[in-house]
Amino acid sequence: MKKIEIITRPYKLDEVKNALTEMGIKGMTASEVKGFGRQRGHKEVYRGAEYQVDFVAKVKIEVVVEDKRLAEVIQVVQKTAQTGQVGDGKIFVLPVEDVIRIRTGETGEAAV
Amino acid sequence: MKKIEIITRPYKLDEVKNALTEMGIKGMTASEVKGFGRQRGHKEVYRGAEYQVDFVAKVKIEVVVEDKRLAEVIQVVQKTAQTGQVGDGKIFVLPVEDVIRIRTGETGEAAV
Amino acid sequence: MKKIEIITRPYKLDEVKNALTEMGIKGMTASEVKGFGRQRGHKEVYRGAEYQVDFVAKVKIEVVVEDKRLAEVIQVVQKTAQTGQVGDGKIFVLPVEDVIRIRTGETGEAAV
Amino acid sequence: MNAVDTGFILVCAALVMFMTPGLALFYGGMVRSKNVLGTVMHSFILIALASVVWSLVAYSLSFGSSIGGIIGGLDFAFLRGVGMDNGGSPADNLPHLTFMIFQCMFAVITPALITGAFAERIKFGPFLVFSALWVIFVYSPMCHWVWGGGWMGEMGALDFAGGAVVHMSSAAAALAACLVLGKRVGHGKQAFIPHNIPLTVLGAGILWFGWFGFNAGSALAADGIAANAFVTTHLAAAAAALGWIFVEWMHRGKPTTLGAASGAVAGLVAITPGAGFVTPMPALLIGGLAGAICYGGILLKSRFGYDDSLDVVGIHGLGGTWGALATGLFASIGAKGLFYGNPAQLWIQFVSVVATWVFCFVASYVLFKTVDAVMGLRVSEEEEVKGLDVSAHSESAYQL
Amino acid sequence: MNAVDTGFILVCAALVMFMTPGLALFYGGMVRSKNVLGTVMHSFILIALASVVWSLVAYSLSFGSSIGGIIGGLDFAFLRGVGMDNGGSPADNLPHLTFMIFQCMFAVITPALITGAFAERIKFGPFLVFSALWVIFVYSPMCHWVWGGGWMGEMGALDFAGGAVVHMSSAAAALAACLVLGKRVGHGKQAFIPHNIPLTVLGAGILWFGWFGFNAGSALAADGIAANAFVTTHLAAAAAALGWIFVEWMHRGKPTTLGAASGAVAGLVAITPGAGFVTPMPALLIGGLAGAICYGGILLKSRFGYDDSLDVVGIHGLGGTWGALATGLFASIGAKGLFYGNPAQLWIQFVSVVATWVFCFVASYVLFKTVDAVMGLRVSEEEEVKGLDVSAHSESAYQL
Amino acid sequence: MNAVDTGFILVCAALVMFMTPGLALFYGGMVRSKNVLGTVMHSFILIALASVVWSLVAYSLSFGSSIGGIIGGLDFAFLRGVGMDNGGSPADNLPHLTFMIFQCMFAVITPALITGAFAERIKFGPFLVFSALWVIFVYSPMCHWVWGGGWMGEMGALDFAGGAVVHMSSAAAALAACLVLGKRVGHGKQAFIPHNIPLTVLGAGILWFGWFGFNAGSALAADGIAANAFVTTHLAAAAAALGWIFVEWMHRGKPTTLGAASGAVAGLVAITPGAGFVTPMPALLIGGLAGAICYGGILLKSRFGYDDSLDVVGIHGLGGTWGALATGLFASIGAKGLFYGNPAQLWIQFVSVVATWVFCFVASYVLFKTVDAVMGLRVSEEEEVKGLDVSAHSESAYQL
Ligand SMILES: Nc1ncnc2c1ncn2[C@@H]1O[C@H](COP(=O)(O)OP(=O)(O)O)[C@@H](O)[C@H]1O
Ligand SMILES: Nc1ncnc2c1ncn2[C@@H]1O[C@H](COP(=O)(O)OP(=O)(O)O)[C@@H](O)[C@H]1O
Ligand SMILES: Nc1ncnc2c1ncn2[C@@H]1O[C@H](COP(=O)(O)OP(=O)(O)O)[C@@H](O)[C@H]1O
Repeated sequence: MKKIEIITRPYKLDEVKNALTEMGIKGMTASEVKGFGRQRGHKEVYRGAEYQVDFVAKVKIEVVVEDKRLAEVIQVVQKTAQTGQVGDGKIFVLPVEDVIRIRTGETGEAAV
Repeated sequence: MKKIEIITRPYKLDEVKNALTEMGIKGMTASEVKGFGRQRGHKEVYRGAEYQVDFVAKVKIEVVVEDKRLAEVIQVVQKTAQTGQVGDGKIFVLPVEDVIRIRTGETGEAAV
Repeated sequence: MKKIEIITRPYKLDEVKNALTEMGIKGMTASEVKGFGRQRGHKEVYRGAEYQVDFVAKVKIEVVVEDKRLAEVIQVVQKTAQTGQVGDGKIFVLPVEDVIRIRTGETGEAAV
Repeated sequence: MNAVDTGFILVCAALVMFMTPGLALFYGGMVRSKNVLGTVMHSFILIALASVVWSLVAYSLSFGSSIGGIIGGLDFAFLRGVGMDNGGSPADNLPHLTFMIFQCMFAVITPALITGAFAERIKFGPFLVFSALWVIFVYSPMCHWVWGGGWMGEMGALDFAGGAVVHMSSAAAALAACLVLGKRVGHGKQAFIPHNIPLTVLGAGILWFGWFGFNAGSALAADGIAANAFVTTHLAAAAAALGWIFVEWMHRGKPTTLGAASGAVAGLVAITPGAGFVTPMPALLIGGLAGAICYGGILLKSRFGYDDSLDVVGIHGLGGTWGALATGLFASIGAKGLFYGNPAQLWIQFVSVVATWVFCFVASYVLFKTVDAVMGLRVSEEEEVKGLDVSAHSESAYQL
Repeated sequence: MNAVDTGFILVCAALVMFMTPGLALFYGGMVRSKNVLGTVMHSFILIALASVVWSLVAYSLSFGSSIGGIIGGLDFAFLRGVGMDNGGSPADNLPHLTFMIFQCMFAVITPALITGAFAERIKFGPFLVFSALWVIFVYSPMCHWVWGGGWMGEMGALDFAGGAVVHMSSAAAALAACLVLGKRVGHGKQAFIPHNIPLTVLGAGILWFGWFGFNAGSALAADGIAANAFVTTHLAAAAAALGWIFVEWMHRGKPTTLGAASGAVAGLVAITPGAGFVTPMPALLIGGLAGAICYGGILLKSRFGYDDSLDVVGIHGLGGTWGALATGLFASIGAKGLFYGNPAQLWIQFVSVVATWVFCFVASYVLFKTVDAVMGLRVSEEEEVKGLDVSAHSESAYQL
Repeated sequence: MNAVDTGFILVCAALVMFMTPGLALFYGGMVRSKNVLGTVMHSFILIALASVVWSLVAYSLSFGSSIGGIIGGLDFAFLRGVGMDNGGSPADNLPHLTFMIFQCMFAVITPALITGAFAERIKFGPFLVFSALWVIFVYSPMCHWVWGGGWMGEMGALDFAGGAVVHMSSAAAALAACLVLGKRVGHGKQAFIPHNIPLTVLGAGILWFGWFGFNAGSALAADGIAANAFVTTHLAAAAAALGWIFVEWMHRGKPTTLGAASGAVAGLVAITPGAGFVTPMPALLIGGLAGAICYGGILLKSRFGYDDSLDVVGIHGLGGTWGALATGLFASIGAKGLFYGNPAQLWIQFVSVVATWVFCFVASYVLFKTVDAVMGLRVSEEEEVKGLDVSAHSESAYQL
């Protein structure tokens, strides 16, 4: 199995979730993160003092999938999250050695 | 070494932490995440407009352990976090190639 | 490619980011986490009732880098984030199988 | 000149002033967190801007000697002759300055109410220009017509504390804003959910508190009329909060906190024109129905498809209109409405409602279009997506 | 009728009204974030509900012509005959409506105080029913007994602004609530930590501010008694905040912000019955001790093992009781206490304390049990774990 | 004795009291989230501490019979002889207690203002000791000099509501604090960004609201002077908010919400000494310039390199000084300034400014040094990094 980590724009979360759900993915986990990259941050000013804020709000979506769905999922996510503007984000693929469903104790692909 | 990612109910955090501490685990890292899965979300209504909230508050606990403790840790976590209700969450096991303790520069198992 | 997960003190975020940027790293992702470890937490008291808070605020920085930069990055991060006090945190190295840039569809090292 | 009334009205003026920071929070809690400062700023800076404009010229246009019942003269421009005694004061029990500053607070909150309609997408500079012009060209005439010796008051229209002057006028401008500015990016697709409802409830609490100054103070004296206005205000707000949550409970299955707060405001709006003219039991009815009517009005919004971000039309427009007509039905103190044998009053109220909506809508629309043509009203899509806090003010609201 | 007093009491009524939104925040900040709206809603909706009930019937039960010193008649039901002049007004310097609305605000905050006891676990509908019944069957008689010509006042019990009527009565109901509803899920196992202490401090600030209207306004005139009550109120709150943090500093090693805010409220509670009867230096003492006593009372809670979520019994029960007895010790203005040669007063105070606790506890217990039997008071465990904001109101407080 | 003024001043006292919780939020929003409770606590506990000190001794030192124009005698210690009638009252239209408590609120907020300078790094115990001493040894003499029959008032210095007594005195102490305590850990390296600007705006709104009590109440009567002070207060605040954002818009490219709030406070500060002496149009000017001056003053801070956490010197020091001098320029009511043909007044104002700064700075510096020597003022680096909420109060502000 693989873990797919998607880092993208916060307002894309719902679209990505829907796209994944439609293709039969049953679960995923999202969190708020701050990204640094080619997309520029912004300036903030408090009582005349300037601060450069380099981190931009992003969302991280983690989905564990069976190996055979990997390519398909990547393709759908990439299409859904893409706007073509700098800052669309990345997809990272990591190996997963095992999965356990806490409720039932099932392991492996059955647990996803 | 392995990284164990536990995604479970927020109020289970303390119990899991205690269970792991009791078996001699020295460190872990937790974060707030939002989960989507079989457990249903809820409806929210603002000034007559309905919104479906599909993500449910979850906690993610990350623990890096030596390979030999893996099975034991998984078992304890699974027992502790289990309620038997949908939404208990998952345990993912990922390979870790190296660990460095920032304070001392120790690496590998000594650094965990 | 490798994913480097750095867990360290929140106020070190900017310094680490700057150090990495200087050595040519183009992107990274940060998030707020709560750490449990050798560093002790603190006591809180509300209307006479004491609570022990074991988790300490930490920041997690995730950077995906080409294999050849791994050692260098680790070294720089370790030096920058180090204070020598308990609680400096850890660096975890995980294997990454693929990277996709959402904007362009580039994959592999080109996408980092 | 009367010291009791002087002290009382000064305190009421302070209460009314406090409403606008309250409104800032009421509105600020309802937007997304990336726009909270932009939204709060709208109300807050209007305390400043509208007060300065008022003191320089708008007070005089409102209460200067009437030019044909249409507008006040410039006699009091720059507060010339507005002093510590009652010389020239429209209320001769009050120092002229006291009367002026009490009225000032109304000229502050009225344009602030409009800001709920264009929240999350207007440019700051043009907003300031529009608001200053609006106080001069829309608020001042309306105020003059009703309270400054103008035709509407002369006609016998009853507007105790500003159903037309404050609520319908701002709602008509809000409607114009929606038409001119269009919808927010993502409207109808993304969820636009209030980011901090406790802030909104706090705002509602402050508004309710300040409204006692608004309505009881409009008696311009510490007398039985003030007491009656105080009571009707409170009971209408109470009934409206219950009315709103009752209706939404039936409709959506749950009573909401935001609904209770919104309902209370709807009731306060609805009782405003009649506070000193109706007795407490009719006030309960006016309020209870206001809760239901405004809830319904907000539902209609999506039908018509315009994007009135924070429901200015639904609450202030419908609430104010209902209140003005209800005054024509229930008035029994110092005037008589339909139910007390005077159908003519309802007709007068109706005329005043129509005139107010038409004038304020048209004038506001023209102002918006003009400012838009000259300066551009709307922020760029990129700025809107980033949020106004950062893009217009270089600030972030929270670093929790 | 007196214009000065009319204006003053209207302003005081506004201040007292503002206390309940303040209480909403004070309580709201102390619960977990999943229950903040549910908690805020309790207080907020009571402004609405209790006011309506008050105007329809409870005012009359409290201040209508006394039926045997037990309860008021229905003379003023639906505010019949309660008008803009002082006809029928218990305070003949005030328009009857002014007196009525000032009292209304007390009938609002009293049931709102109770809500701290059952926060985070009560069903909303049954809560509304209970509260309405409680205002009618518990608050109204208490109010009548003390201020409406009933037996307790006739006996000579001193209760300047509501030690018995407001604080002990709500605390007795709170105790009944704890017994009937039981503990929150996870009580004693999980940490129930305040989610937003700045909100609580803001609430305490608003309460302190509004309490000037509560206590000084209870003089029902802008006179020296009002001035004295104002001063004793302020000094007691000040001393109690210091007293509380001093005791906790000794006990737990640190003075806390929540402690300072809680202490201030404890002092305000304790001075309420005596505000117009004692002089400033005794007020310092009453307050300082109140801080210590209420801190101790809260510690006792875990001994007894009941779950009074936000310490209504500890603060309002103990504070109110101590204040009532202290009035019997220190009264020197318009009445004399033990230390001024009149031990009988202490006895009278003692009797009033016991009678208040017994009556209010029993009556509240019966009401809770009845509503529970008919509608069920407690939310399901699933709803409780999810939090009342979502499960009872379909809302989330924050989207920061 | 006058009932109207009694009622009015009691209400004003309540308004002034409310300013300090407002200040707690104004300041609390500007610090980092780990220090919000520590910061809020400073202001909140001073309501308690300063009030107790005031009632025991400081009121008497301020308003007791003058000992050579330097300090008041102990006639009123423990409020002896301060009663419900006007016996001994400096304002014979008011119950002595009314005058005392109104003044008390000034003695509360003044030390609270200082806390902005040493926020995020002072120990709590020593802070309490310093503050109590400061009220006795710095505030009381200043108050006596200006309002209690002391030399500064006798000299003819104009200070309507506390430019010297409140704002310059606290700013001078703030400057001393910066010198004695040094910079915060990480100052100049890390970003010290406000953690909750809506909280700060709310605080500013409460301050503005309460300031009506502060300035209009300083007329000590509900009369035309009060009306004038009310109007000048409002217009100066309005103009200053606009002035500040205008200057920063030019300088940094954007107008900020924090700037609008800061500007309003700067304007309120600047009009304080002259509120009852100048007319509305000069008030606009005084305010508008105050916004620009204080913005500039804050920029200077980094030049001098001291760490005045929340800009007490920049806003209260510069604003108060400018206001005092401006009073010497623009006074026209009950006194004449330079522009009304009396250059001597400007000189007198100048002398009072210099004397205030010198005395308050030196005395505060000595006090800080003494407390530091005895108890140590500064928290350890570890505690500072952890944040004062946890390290000094064992609390966390938020569990959102
Ligand atoms: N090497 C990296 N490791 C981890 N996260 C990265 C890396 N590079 C980029 N990111 C994440 O991806 C986000 C988008 O990257 P950016 O360079 O701004 O735009 P784009 O993906 O369009 O090239 C960043 O904000 C950051 O969160
Ligand atoms: N494929 C997946 N990848 C990542 N996270 C998942 C995946 N499936 C489930 N999760 C996480 O686990 C949580 C619980 O899953 P759910 O299906 O609701 O219940 P259960 O684990 O009892 O079957 C989800 O809320 C989500 O955070
Ligand atoms: N085995 C582990 N797995 C995951 N995170 C860990 C582990 N051990 C430590 N951490 C993280 O590293 C942080 C620092 O560890 P700690 O033991 O306190 O200090 P040090 O790194 O100086 O030895 C912890 O707060 C926790 O977030």
